[in-house]
Amino acid sequence: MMSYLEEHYELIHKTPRLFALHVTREQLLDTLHQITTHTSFDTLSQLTCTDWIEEERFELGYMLTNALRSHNLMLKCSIARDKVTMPSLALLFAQAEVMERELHEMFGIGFEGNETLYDFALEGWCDIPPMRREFDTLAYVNAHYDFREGREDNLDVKEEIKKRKAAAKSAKETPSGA
Amino acid sequence: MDEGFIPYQQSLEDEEQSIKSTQSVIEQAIAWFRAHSMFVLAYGTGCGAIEMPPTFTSRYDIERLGVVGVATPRQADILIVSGYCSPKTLKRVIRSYEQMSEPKYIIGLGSCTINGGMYWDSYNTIKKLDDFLPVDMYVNGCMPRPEALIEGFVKLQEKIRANSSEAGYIQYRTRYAHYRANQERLFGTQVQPRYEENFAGMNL
Amino acid sequence: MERKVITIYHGPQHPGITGNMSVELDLMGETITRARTHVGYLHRGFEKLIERRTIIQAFTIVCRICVPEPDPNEANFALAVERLAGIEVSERASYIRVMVLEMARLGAQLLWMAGQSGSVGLGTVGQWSIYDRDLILDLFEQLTGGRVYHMYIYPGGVRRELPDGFLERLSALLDYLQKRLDAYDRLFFDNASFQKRAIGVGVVRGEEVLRRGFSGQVLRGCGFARDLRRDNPYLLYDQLEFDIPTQSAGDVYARALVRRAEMRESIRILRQVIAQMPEEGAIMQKLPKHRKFTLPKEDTYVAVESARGEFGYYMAGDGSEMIRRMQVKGPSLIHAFSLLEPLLVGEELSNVALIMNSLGICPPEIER
Amino acid sequence: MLLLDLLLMLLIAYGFGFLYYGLYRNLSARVHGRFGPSLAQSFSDSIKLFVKEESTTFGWMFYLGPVIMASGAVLNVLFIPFLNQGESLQGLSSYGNLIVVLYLMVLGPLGNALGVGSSGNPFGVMGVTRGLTRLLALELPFYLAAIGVMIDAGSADFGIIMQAQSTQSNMFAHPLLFAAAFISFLGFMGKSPFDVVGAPQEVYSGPATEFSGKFLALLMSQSAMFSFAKLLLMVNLFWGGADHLGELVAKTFVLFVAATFIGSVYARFSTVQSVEFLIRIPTLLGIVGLALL
Amino acid sequence: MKFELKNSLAPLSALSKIFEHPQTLCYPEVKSETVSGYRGFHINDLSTCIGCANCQDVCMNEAIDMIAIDKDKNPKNNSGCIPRIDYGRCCWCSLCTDVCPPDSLKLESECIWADDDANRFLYQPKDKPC
Repeated sequence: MMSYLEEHYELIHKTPRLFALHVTREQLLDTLHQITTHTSFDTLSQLTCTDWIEEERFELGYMLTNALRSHNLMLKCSIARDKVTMPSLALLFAQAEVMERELHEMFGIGFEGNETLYDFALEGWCDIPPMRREFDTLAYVNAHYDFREGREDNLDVKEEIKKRKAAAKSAKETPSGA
Repeated sequence: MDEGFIPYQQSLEDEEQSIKSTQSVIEQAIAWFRAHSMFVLAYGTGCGAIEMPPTFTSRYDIERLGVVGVATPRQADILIVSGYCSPKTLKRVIRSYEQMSEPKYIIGLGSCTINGGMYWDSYNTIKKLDDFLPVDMYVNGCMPRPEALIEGFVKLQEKIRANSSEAGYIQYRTRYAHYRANQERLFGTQVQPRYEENFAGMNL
Repeated sequence: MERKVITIYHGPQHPGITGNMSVELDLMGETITRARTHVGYLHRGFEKLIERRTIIQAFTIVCRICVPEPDPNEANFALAVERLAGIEVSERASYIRVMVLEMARLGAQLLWMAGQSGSVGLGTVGQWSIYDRDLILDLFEQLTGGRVYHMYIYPGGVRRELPDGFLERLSALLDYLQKRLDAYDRLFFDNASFQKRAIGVGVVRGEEVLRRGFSGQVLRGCGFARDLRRDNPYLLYDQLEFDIPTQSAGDVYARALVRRAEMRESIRILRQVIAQMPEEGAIMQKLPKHRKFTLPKEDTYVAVESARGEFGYYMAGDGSEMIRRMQVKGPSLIHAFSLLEPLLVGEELSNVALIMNSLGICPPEIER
Repeated sequence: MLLLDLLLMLLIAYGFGFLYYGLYRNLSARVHGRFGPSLAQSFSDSIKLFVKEESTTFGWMFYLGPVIMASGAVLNVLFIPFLNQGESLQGLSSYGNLIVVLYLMVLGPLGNALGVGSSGNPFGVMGVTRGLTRLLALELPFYLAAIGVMIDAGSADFGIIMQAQSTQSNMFAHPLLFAAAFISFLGFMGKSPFDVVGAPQEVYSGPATEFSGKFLALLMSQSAMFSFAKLLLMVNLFWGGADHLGELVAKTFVLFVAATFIGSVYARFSTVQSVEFLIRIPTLLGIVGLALL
Repeated sequence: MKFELKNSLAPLSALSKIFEHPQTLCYPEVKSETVSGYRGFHINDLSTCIGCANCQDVCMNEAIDMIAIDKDKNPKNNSGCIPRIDYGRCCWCSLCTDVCPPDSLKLESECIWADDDANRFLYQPKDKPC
């Protein structure tokens, strides 16, 4: 099982049972097809997306596992952060349909061929997709909700220490000066 | 602010004493029956729903106090909002609360209903439950123990027996504009059926 | 004659739902023609909150992801952080972690039994099993200081030493639970009316069951002995011997029998842990201050076998003290959509609660 | 004099109905291993519901539904004699016989269907259709047993039926007929495994989904009196009636405890399964019982 | 499905439970004894608290406010502030008690409180020597 992957792709050995390999958006479908036919990695167990905002890319992770559930293979595919759609795997794996619906709602990635991209968790959401790094959740909260009053008498400990030191120092000088 | 919690007990007793003198015997009897037979709506809105099975089954057995879970809002008196509440859940909670027949009460479990709890900076949870619904009793904890939940019911029973005039359901009618404004701020204007049509005729 | 189809919501407010989610059913009479699952009622945006918290702060929020069984989340989070940061955990701490995971699994199976028997109207089983689960929570209270949310499995070990006399109380509880399981066999698993309701309902069979990513009792119910504790061992499961119970029928009753045997396996594992637990060994590694505890620019995937199936964590660090990205995939994400919706078509309305409990669908882990 | 007798019977049925309902909650609580509420809990529940305001009404038919059900329950109580001889507590049994009572038992589900039908709540309608299909299957063994008792006593009148059992009550004389009647009695009392009508995990509480406040209180009271009437019917047909009130309470209590305990340890059949079960075994028992008469 | 008599009568064995004593903890009448080490309400020993706000820094719920104290209990308390916990935010994770340098902030096992006024949940930890 490992031999096929070794020669055809440059494999990264993360742990004895976890491997990773990079693939571009165009090669994704036929790499998946090759892997599922030639090796026993035939189950998609997770579809992840990491937002590397400073490198201007989304890194999609297709987590494959074999029929014996003993090894995991991570297919990592980097795409631009907007206006790029991915091919949908809903026909290859039935479970991919919901995962793609979640990523579509949370990151705004389009998946061609997946008709059920309606809302997954948020109802009537009219802001940018919330899991993108540029979405600031605290700003959204301060705009839409307000907190309970009664906590305004919070003091910043550092100023207090400085104030007390200044007061202590001035107290020491005034008796000498007076 | 002295230490710990202000002793809640005697503040309720003297309130009860002052009200008891004005209530007639029948009103006290009705309030007693209302306090000793509470139907809770079977709706686990948040993660506090995990502490309701031990409370309603044989370990803590809240049926000793006359509390029973019922299936539909029509038959329920009490709605337990157990923990955090996302706007999607809040719409269903408000709809269920408005379907319940009066007198109805709300118990807010955990710190998420008071000031946002540990999801205070989450974009999808409400921070103060009493912006949107009149809460009659808060139970403290994350997640409150079954004993704390029973303590909440015991204190709610005292409050029901005190038959105080600013109970939750009366406030929902009198200050409905305040609640409605907060709800519309979150959901937009045309979502909910306007609750006040069916109490338009009543004397508030 | 055109049959009238009405759409009802087996909605979020329903005594027969396993949490806060809803299934939209198109009914012809009482037979379901189409089912669609709606979630999102419990979405709190965990992964967004974690990007605003340092690692030790994120540790406390992780156990709130799945309410019936919080401990696999804590174990997953700790294992992933330890793999990325390269922290070694002592053997005694690993044994304590295995003990906590198996106790949580027993509690979750007892809670499942309450839900499953409630869906067929057997209230007595639920009353007994939630009482027995509460005895386990009492032990958790003494061990970790919390009933449901333990916040105990810390990256680098566990937070507290075992209270004295804890292992004796645990083995006493195991003997008590062993007797209780026989009482449950008579009342619930061998109950003729439960068998009549459960046999032949919600059948999951076929070869492509593996390809569709199912896990836990759904696989073990139709003959595939898949369990991450033995296939892809983590913590100390390769040093403990236990077997993976399977059934072949693949229906609700088969999954119930699998869970019945798994409860006895958990008791067997816990007995081995009590016997082999080393006396000394640091239970906690020294970690830097929480503002200076950073993860390298690396990513990894860790999976733990929870009471309902495979719980996978993808975690990526980016050199700062905050986690760049953590994505959680619970078993219910796959079971509630690509398995429940086709399974309900053609079923009676009275079997919806039965099947949902049998698949172990727990909504908070679907949309987090 | 008759009016006083009727009022006394209604009071006894109302009191014992709620006492048994409270006892049911206590006994099943003890099987669960907990204390359960006080005996008068169900009574205070219904009083609380009386003083509550209904949230919605769906026209006058919605009002009439519970009224018809309550009238069915009340007539049932009045047409079944409490004691097997003597003047008091005979009610209207001299004007009617077993066949009238069997007919009146259908009045309840009919009122239910009318009231819930007007509310249009899909779960309520589903609960009612379940109730009617289950009633069809329940009546089959019960009527066979009733016919057997009538043939054995030679008449449909309660007095004669109870006289015929003075030597040996039907329960021991015709055990098969009693078994068939007892199984369908479980269904009439709404005990598991036949309590599919108002299954909360499936159809929200079935027919009672839309009723709130005073309707619910009326439903609770009529179902308490109706269950007492059914207990009474079983005692009169199969246990030779009762000479005085104490014996009546003892016999109904035994039957009630048996029904409660069976109800709390069996899972619930689905509608189709309960109909299939009732057509096979209880009906077979009834037919064989009839043959052996 | 053939009709097994054994399975139909097996559940009746459950009725033996009525002879055992009920297993309920009757809370309002019988207060169950609290477990030592249970994470309940905060207590803060003002004689050792140095007002360093480590607890405020580690608390991700921002539940802890440092407020000025009137009577100066601890001479070494150089910021003159002590922590006050907002129980509408706290999740009882006890990270604050782990990072407290003088170990003055602790959690007692008392944890039951219900109140109908939400503003009463700003909790001033009791001053108990631990």
